[in-house]
Amino acid sequence: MALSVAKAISAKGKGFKPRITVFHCVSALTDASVLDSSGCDIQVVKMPCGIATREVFLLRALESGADAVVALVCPEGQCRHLQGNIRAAKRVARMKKLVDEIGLDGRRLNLFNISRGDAQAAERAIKQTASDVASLGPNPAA
Amino acid sequence: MVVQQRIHYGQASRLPEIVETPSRYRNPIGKYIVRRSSRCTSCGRCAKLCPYGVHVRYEGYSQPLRPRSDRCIGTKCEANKFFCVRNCPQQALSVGINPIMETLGDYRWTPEMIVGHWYMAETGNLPVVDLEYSLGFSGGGFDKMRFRIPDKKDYVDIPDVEIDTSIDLNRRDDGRPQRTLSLPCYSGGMSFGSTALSVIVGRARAAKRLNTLTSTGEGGYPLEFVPYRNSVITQIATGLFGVREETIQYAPVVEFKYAQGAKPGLGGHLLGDKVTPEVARMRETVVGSALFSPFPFHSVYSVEDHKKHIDWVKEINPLALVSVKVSTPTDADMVAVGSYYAGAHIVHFDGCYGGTGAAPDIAKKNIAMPIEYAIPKVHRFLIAEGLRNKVCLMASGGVRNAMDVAKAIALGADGCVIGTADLIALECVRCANCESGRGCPRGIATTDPELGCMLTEEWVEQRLVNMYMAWRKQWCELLRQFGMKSMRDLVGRSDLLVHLDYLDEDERRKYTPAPKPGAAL
Amino acid sequence: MSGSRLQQILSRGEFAVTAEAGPPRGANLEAVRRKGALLKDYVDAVNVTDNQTAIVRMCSMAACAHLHQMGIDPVLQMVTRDRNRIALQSDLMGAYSLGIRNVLCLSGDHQTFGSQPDAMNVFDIDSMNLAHAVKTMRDEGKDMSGFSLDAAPQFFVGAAENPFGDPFEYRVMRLAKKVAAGADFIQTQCVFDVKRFKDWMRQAHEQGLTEKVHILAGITPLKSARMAKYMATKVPGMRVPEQVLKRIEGVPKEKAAEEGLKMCLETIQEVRAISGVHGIHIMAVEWEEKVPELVKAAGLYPRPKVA
Amino acid sequence: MIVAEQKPIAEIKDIVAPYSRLLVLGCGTCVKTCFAGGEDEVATMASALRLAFKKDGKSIKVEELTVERQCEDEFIQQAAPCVARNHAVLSLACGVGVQMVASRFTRIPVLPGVNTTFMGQLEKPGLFVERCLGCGDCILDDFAGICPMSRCSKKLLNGPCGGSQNGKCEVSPDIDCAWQTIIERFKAFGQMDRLTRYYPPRNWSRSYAGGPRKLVREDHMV
Amino acid sequence: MPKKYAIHTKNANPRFPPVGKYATVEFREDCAGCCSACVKKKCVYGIFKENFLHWSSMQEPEYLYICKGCYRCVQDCTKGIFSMSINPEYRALGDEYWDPDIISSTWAQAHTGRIPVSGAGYRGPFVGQGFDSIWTDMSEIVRPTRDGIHGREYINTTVELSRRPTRLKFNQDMSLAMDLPPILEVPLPVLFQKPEFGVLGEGVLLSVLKAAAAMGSLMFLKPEDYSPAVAQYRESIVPCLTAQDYSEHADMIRNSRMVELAYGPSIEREYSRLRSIKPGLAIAVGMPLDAATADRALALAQTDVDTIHLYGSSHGREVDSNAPRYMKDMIRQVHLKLLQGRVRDKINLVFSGGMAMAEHMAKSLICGADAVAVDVILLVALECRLCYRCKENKPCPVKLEEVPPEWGAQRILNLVSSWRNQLIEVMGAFGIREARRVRGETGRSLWFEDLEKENFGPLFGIRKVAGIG
Repeated sequence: MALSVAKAISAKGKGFKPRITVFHCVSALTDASVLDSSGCDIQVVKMPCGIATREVFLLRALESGADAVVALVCPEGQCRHLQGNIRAAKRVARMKKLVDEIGLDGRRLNLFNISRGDAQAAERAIKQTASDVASLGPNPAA
Repeated sequence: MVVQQRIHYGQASRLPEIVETPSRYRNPIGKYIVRRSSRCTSCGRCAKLCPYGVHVRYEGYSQPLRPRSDRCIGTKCEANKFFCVRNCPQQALSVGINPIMETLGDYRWTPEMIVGHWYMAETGNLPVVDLEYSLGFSGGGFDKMRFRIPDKKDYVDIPDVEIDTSIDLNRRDDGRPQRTLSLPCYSGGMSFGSTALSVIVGRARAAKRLNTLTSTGEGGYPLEFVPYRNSVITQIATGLFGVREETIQYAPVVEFKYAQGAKPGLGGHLLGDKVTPEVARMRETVVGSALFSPFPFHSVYSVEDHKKHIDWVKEINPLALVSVKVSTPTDADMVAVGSYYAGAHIVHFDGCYGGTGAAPDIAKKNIAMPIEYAIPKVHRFLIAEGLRNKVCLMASGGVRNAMDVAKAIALGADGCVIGTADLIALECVRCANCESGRGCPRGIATTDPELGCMLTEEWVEQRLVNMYMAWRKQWCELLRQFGMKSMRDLVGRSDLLVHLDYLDEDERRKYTPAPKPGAAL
Repeated sequence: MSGSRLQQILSRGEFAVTAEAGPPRGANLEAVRRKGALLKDYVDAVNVTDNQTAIVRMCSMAACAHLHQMGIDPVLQMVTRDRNRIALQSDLMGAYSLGIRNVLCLSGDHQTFGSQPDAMNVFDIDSMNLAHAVKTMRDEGKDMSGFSLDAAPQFFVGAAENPFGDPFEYRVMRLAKKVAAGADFIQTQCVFDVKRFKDWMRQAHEQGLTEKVHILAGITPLKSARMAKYMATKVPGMRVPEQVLKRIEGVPKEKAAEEGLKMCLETIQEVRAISGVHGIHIMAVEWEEKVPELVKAAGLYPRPKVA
Repeated sequence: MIVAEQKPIAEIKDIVAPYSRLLVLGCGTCVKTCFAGGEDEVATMASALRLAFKKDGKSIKVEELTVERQCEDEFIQQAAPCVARNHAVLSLACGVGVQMVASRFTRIPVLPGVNTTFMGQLEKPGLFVERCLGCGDCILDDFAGICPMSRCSKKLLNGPCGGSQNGKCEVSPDIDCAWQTIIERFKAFGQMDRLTRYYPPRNWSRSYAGGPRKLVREDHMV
Repeated sequence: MPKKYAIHTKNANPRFPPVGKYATVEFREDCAGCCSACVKKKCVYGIFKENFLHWSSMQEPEYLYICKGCYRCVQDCTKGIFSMSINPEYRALGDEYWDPDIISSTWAQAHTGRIPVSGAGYRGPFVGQGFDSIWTDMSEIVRPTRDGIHGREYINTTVELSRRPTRLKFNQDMSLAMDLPPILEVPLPVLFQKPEFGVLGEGVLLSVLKAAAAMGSLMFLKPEDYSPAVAQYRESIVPCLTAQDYSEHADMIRNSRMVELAYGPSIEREYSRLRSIKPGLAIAVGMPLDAATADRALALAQTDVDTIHLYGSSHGREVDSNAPRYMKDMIRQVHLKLLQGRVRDKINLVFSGGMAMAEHMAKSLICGADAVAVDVILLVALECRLCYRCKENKPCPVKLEEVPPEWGAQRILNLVSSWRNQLIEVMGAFGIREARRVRGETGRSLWFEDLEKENFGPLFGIRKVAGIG
């Protein structure tokens, strides 16, 4: 515990580059390369629909070292599978709570609705997450 | 054996009965999806409103069933008063294009064409859902051809039963019986071994009811065919599997298969997995060992050799007609003439792009010429040789739907031989996995004891009857538009066809553009 | 402190004698009074059973109240089988108001052994929970929900313990748990197997439990060989050694009762000698008339006076 | 179906804390249907535990496995090799499954990861409701197919209490008054006269009140 | 007849889960958990079982490599919780030329060594660009007058890379009156060269060389890639040198059977000096495939160079052009030029660039090539996904830098074996037993433009759409 806190503090000091895993529906974000300029270490997982955001994927992403996980799905009413994005949102919410409960801070897990190809919204989502993570420090379970 | 009568639907006004034959699967795939959310309070309003049966609620059952999305006519229903999405008091319903359409089908058999044919096979009618079931994405051939916009004056308003869609198979005037089919098409060979017994027997039963034919393929002649033998062509292929004196004597038509469009120059290949004890018995071979049909006929190296074969068959069965099935080489026209002189009644050209149980991809893609080129080529040459009226020209290999058949006929064929469409009617999804392991996961192209029991002969028969009856409706409407009463009048009427690539821009705009993959999504 | 006579006797370090009296299967007040009169001067307190063996009888609280009126210190037996925590707590308060000062917390025999096996049981809480609840009421003035009571009942809390049940290694652990939960005194199951009882007492002593709780050894006079046999085979958790059975079977039938009392007296003497045993609890099942005789014979009469 | 819900992760963390090699064992039947212990939940649980311990700098090896049913030997057996290489099993099955696994693997602690809640039905997606107590003596025929044992808060057998209002139970407006439903159904069948019958006290001896139950089928014992 | 040539194939399992075409989309919240009836358990291909095992890797959470898209799970699920999608990762594979289907099919060939076989007819467009506008005429069987090959008899795929004397001279005593230079043959018309990009560590190079050695083929390699480990395969290496630097690599030349010189002015002057280093050395000249190629080739054919190696672009096109022509047209142009110059038999032509499928090889031969050289496809055989991340110095998702040569060589052998078997299928159907005879055999092919003109022209008039439309 003490070790991870120390890690977090030292990292905060030294402009740490957050590692963010982005799960995105290909209908929401068509080209993930727009996120390259965010200054974060981005790992992208393309999904055919927001509903492919399985709960365990979010956790596995944290396990494999992500400091934050972001799901980008279509706005409500625009899902190709009609309810995929709504369900994704609920899954993320549930996992946020779980992540909170295990003490990792649910703010590491976020879902954003992005209109098709709205790259700027996607960038904003990443920036917001990045700034959240900056205050949280690196994933202590990484 | 008696000389067969000339009967066809134009004269005998009785068409085979259409019986609704639903999908074997719980969840039929349609163009649209409808979802009900947990906001639903089971009020049952949608079930009362929907005239298409998307929302079903059993009498006395307190909940509507899961929506039958395949019946939904889609977002265009918005214009209707009964549009369920708007009428739901809880806003619990949503409708959209089914994204699964993107995964289904391919350039040639598009998702809408597949779904449309499922619908026809189920109902015997043309789909009410907006589906483009006559044109594919292939970007050439039939998919670029259209029938000319007809002159409204030409329309003849006569009922379907009065329209003649029949063809004659014997045009040689050689004393052999006439055989008139009620439809301008018959079913292509699918062998016992490659395809489930229930499928091939079901096809024979459908052929009998439709007064047309099906073919044994090269897998032998199962006894189950005997009751329908008047509708079953015996195929003689290089493997000679199951070819015996009596199976030739059973047949109204005997077909020499020199080549198959999808794999010409390559013998048939049945993988070991599919050689079950039944198949082995039928083909007189060993269980579990792969079977290659040799190529070519080792006794045929010349037109003279070929004639010898035909004479032999004619001797064994004096009433049989003879068909010669070949692929479409550069010199297809010469082959046709050669076949005629050797004594064939039917010359059957199988173009590339046709279906097959299994073939190397390199062969399927590159083989010979598409049937769209071969038909006018052969038709023209036969006319020049003065032989066009002496031979029945059948086309196959990529003839997918009723309009393809009509186009092929307008290009110069007398009729078409249909394979893949039959399987689509039986809910084939074209996963192309016919050959591997246990074979078809849908239970069609398999002899696996478990998978092969997924469908019954009755179901197969009725689905096929339904589909062909739906096709006939399309043909009848087409003929009426051009003021024709018989399919025979359409033969060689290529003047009624246009090809989009040969039109000027403004002219082209008048016709349905070639659909593009994923356009709906 | 409570007005419990039993408590005063025990806290003075005197050897206590209690006896059990079953209420009648009916509303007969006279039956209660008769038993009370029988026992009044010979014992320090009288336990009134609570629908013992799940046979419906007059309620223990009412019977206790009648005995109290007669000047007897009653021990209210209370089982968790029939009442949930709400009823139990409310009954405790009522009992106290009626002058009852001792309560023995029990789980109770399962209803299948009784006259109405179809009944639903409650077992909302167990005897340990009950002892703890009574103690909390007394020491903290709160009910189980934590509500501060207006005048909390000040009970002397008892619990039962069976040194003869299995697994034997657990019996002392269980005693310790009960003591920790709040038991001030323990009345044990009938002692026939003195050796086993001694062993148990030794372990209790080793763990310092005898310092914390008053242990009253359960004593039952055997009336007949049949009763001995019944005790040995039918009563769960009871242990009747072979030689005891042989001894009572060895005398003629008409002499059996006499022999039983003799054996009983021997047992009393033996347990009195065990350090940590602070009294005896006589369970003369429907044979209460013999209690005075027994007490006298054991040299425990007269009973000490209390203020 | 037996309905269960996952225990809070904090509680599970405490339960499994002493062990450094853990098998999270799922059950592919009831608890899968109620999203408490199928493959997906096993994966999520395992992942969450790894994260939770890693965060605290503690290393724990968590293995995942889901068998078809934890209440049948045939399926439990499949888990044997996997159980053998772990120090404890966190079973996400119902109480029956946990105990069955525990009874089969005598030398390894088997810990519960879910709270077994009730026997119920899936009313609609995401809503599970209790429908049966397993009382051992079914009387649904007398109550129009509605169980007053499991659905009336007071287990009343002789008609609704006075607390029912607008068809809802006095305990909570979320609970339908079972008696209202019973009455409506009888009305629909035209059997209102059945409601007038005095119903005697239940025989609870066949339910859990009679002690742990056993069903013996002599014809299946040789 | 020469000893029957065979490439030994053996399953070489992928090191990383291959990107599958389909992804299941699952509305798990609606799951009825119907147990034994669950479609997940009934999947004929076991995709759900397999898929679960793969969850530990976050790279591809939902790969369905083995899913064949039979829709049984979609259609049979009691609750209808399944839908399918094309895996977006699959869609993103490669580019418009190296499309996902090519990559996926190559992986399967490199994995198993089996030729791609499927049912249900051809699924692609009517016609395509470049090679896709040629159909081969595999209808030998229906024209029995030609020299058929009978059954599955031996088909020779050997081609030569060295110059053949056009005629022999004899002395009076009938002994040979000339020196016969050694003939350099490769047992199949496929050579290897180093791709232009990719994680090209020693593992990759050794894999290719090991495969080349095992099958008797050659690899074109620049001297900078020479290392002691590489050098053990010197027999299989064609050093690519220039007129300026070859003298520095005399050792290399002595160890090689053929050397390639980069095209340059007056290059023919260097041949004799080269051959003086190693007599009998076969010489190839490498040059880009551009507008000037045909003329240069004609000129070179007059010299005593053995082979011309023509480098097209990695997308199978002409280089250095604003409107690059397709490989098929380029090959045809060079071939016809040499034919017209009556020198076609004097020289061998090897074409490279964008050779992605077995049919490209076969069609190149038909158009007039003697052999082809492959590059990018070798990486694909080693699981490369053509994500081009390496061009940006990002880590390779399939760790090409760690390819074990043993495994890599087997993958390549499997792929080449599959290509060869496909060539044999095609040649069998052509009725041609010698790969050399396929060269320029356009009679065994049908060309889109010709077919349209010949068959549709009389019906529809003049095509208004340029190209394939």
